[in-house]
Amino acid sequence: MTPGAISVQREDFDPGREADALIAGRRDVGAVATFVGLVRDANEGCGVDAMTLEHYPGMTEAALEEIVADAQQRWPLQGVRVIHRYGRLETGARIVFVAVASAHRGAAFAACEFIMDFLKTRAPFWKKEETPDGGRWVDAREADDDAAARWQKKA
Amino acid sequence: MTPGAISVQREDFDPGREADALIAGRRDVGAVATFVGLVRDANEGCGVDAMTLEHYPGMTEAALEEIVADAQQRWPLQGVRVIHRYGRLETGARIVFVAVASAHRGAAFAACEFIMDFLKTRAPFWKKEETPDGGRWVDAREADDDAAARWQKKA
Amino acid sequence: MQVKILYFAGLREALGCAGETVELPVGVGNVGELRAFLSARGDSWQTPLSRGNLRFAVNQRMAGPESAIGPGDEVAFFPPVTGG
Amino acid sequence: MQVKILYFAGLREALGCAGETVELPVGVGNVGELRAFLSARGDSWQTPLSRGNLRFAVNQRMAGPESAIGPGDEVAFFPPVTGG
Repeated sequence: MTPGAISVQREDFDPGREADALIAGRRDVGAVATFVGLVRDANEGCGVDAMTLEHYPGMTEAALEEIVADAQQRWPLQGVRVIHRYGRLETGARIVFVAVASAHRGAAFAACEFIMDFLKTRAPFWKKEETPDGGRWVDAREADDDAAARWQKKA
Repeated sequence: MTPGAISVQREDFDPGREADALIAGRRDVGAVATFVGLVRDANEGCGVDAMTLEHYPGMTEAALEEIVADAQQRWPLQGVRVIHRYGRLETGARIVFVAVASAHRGAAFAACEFIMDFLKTRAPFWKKEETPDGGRWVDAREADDDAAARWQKKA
Repeated sequence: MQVKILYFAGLREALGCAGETVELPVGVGNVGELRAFLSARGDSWQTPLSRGNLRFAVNQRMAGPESAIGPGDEVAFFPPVTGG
Repeated sequence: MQVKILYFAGLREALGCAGETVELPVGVGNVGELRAFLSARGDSWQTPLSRGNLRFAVNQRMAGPESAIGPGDEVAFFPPVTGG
């Protein structure tokens, strides 16, 4: 994994610039798949004004590095970039960015989704939503466990 | 489908700006998946300096619109953007861009990959590579037909 | 009846022709029959048009050999697509 | 032996505690035993720590109730993660 592949930060990021940096000066990349996760204004029918993301400094980076290393073992990847923000984020704000470069699109798509699925279930982040009725910790979704589990079957 | 969702053009495009435009002013989008296809400097072991993309004006746009409409029927999407270039493109150049916005990541990833798979098998574009030994039309890949076919099974 | 015919990519190069408007004889009513009609022009048409993986479109929609063609239609012949 | 314990998110709020350094008695050698030891402090510890979906990490790696802990280890308790 190239240094700088993973960032855990308060600051916003520029998805276009990050994706460009991943392929700068290269002519062997055929496919770049990216994902951006954003704070939505509704979650299960209740309005959300903002959220605060808590994380576990140290473990967060280690968990993300392990997920990226797993992806690199499964697919022939030419570059990976993961950024996850923490702190208070208003609706519409970017939370997470994953970009994967590969020679072919199948590997790029699969690895990008794989990283997101495991990030959702293995990386120690917790969301607390601000609603008109107060703060509320977001419950883990069973669908996220299912999404991660399907990669096991394909292994 | 929103107007301007599909562009077939000679000019390059800015993936970051296009993805931003898709979600501008919205707070209900939770996920944006994007794909960029690039001209690689190698294809089946032979060096490629550049390629020329021929297309079928009129049918190209109609085919892309149909693919996007199919994706919108299958998944709850909040925005789709497809750009495909034609003409002469050097190695490292962007060829194609697909971006999909949705409330949840599963739909965004699936629709983005679905659109690419059908674009590869249904949209009338043809690549001719320039190699040190002359021009060579790219053969269709069976893997692309397989990629498109798997969506049928899931229907 | 008259139809507009278009040829693309490697097929266009092999035929040395990007398109033409043709008056069809009675008995040529679908894509397969049009293909046979054009192939009968001689070897330089027969060979490129006999490729097994040839694709067709009628009025800019993917079509098959059985697809009907009518007056004024636009019919296209081309190799499998390779964009993206 | 002494270990460092961390609590995160809803569990941190329920316990009113982000972390502590604890001297463990003999017999507390894995995560499950540490959980039981902390729960024995009283209802305000027992209730939050009895949640069925509680997750654990030892030295910043995901762990289970059977995972061994040793002197100087960092043990974390937290709810299922919800980032991304």
